[in-house]
Amino acid sequence: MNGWTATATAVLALGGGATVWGVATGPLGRRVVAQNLSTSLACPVLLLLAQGYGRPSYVDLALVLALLGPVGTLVFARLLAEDLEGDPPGARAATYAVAVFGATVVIVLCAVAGPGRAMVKLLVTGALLVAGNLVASRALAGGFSGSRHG
Amino acid sequence: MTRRVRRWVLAVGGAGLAALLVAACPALPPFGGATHPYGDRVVHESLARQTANTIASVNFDQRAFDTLGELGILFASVIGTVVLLRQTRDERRAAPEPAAVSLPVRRYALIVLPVALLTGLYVVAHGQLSPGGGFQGGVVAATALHLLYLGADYRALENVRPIGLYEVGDALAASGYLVTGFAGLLGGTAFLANTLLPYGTFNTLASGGTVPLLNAAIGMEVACAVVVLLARFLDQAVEIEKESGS
Amino acid sequence: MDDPLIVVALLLVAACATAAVAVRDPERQALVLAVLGTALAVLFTVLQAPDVGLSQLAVGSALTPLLLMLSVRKVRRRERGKGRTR
Amino acid sequence: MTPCTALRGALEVVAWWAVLFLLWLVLIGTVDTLELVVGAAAALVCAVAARGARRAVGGR
Repeated sequence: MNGWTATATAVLALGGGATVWGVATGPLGRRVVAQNLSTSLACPVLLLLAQGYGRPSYVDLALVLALLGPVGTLVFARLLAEDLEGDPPGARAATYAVAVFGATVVIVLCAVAGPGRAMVKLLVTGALLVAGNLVASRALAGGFSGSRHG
Repeated sequence: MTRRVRRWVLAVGGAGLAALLVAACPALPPFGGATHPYGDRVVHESLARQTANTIASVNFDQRAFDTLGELGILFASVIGTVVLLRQTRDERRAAPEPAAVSLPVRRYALIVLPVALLTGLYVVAHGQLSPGGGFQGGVVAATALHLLYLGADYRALENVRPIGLYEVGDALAASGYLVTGFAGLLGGTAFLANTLLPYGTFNTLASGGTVPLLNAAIGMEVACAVVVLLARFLDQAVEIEKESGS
Repeated sequence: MDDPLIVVALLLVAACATAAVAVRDPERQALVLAVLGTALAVLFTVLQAPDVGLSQLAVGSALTPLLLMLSVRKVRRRERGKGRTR
Repeated sequence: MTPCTALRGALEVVAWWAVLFLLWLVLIGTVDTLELVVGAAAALVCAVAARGARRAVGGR
């Protein structure tokens, strides 16, 4: 139970609990943002676990989640476009906070990993994670304006 | 059978099941204990055949016949979907309108599509070395293709994805898996036996005898099957409409 | 042993699964199922089963929501069409 | 397909191929000839897919 897994536990308890509560209750706009935040939080947790368990092969899971998490949110943004026009999702602060948190976790892990292929892999995962999070929240806020049948 | 009676029957059945489960739990080995009889044998067998990822060794070497069953299940379910979601006589196919997608989303989709496709192929190729395998990589690669539908619209996706090719690819990959199995028979050992190819050196791409081949066959089969599956769902949701224009 | 981590992951999956059952509207349920998929993937990773976790991630994060939402859209369009022609 | 657009198309595929091959090198653990061959082939497939996708989206 080293420091990494302890941090992962804390993030999972707080962040995970908040996102599950956010996605299960409240208006549709907030639920969709909670879904986006859940993947953007789970990716750093997986990175922390990969470091905590000392298994670099777990970074592949975080990489796939960084790639497919935002795709899932894009699916909801596109197919719920008509319903989301009623109440555009806000929660900008939460999205940026999670994006900053993800970036710091990646930077810390890069510092620990030291220069090399592992560090570049972490940077790629971090870049995909933050870009995906922001683009997905941008899509939620009205990226698919004209898609009646699209 | 009023609702109240039905609820009582459910409660009684549930209580019985709960009692049996609780009775069975103490007999289980302790959670996270050190004795793993199956695990030790499987790891020993997988290391004997130079396969680094034990799960891939179980999937494609020791229990390759079960994976043949899973492959058949996926193949049959996709055929079922294709038959059920076909365009019937009283339906017509309307061309999908181009959707207005904001620039950052479209640019993101066009950049992430090849990266996700490459990651999918990486997960398939390194199935027997790191966590992953044909199934996971195939789904990632297939989902990557559909970023085009999310980043632009269905017309763009249809131009890029000739559905006939994927149906043929699905069938080819499934038969590829079978042919690799029969090669074992022809080689004088059992069906799907991993005795033909050399096991190679540990933790390299060519290690594990026929495991990488079966992995690649499953990867291609799953990717093509998921593309065909999603194509039918997208056709129904976006294109096919009742004559009355619903 | 990292028991707290396993307990938190299990509780998260239990809460999310209950929410998935409690939510009745199919669109909202698809959202909760997506979050449940992610929670399950984390649980499998915590229990040292990365292959299963990767399968859950690959299927549960983008494929299942897409299938569910396309089905919901098809059913909604059929209802809207029937309403208009009547 | 005037020669100019064909050349631009080919350049784009080569550019995508180089980027994706580098990404493949980052992803893999041990580097040996077979990994490089498989990586080159996979990167080429993805580069062609990337160009096809960009052309399919077109000027919209």
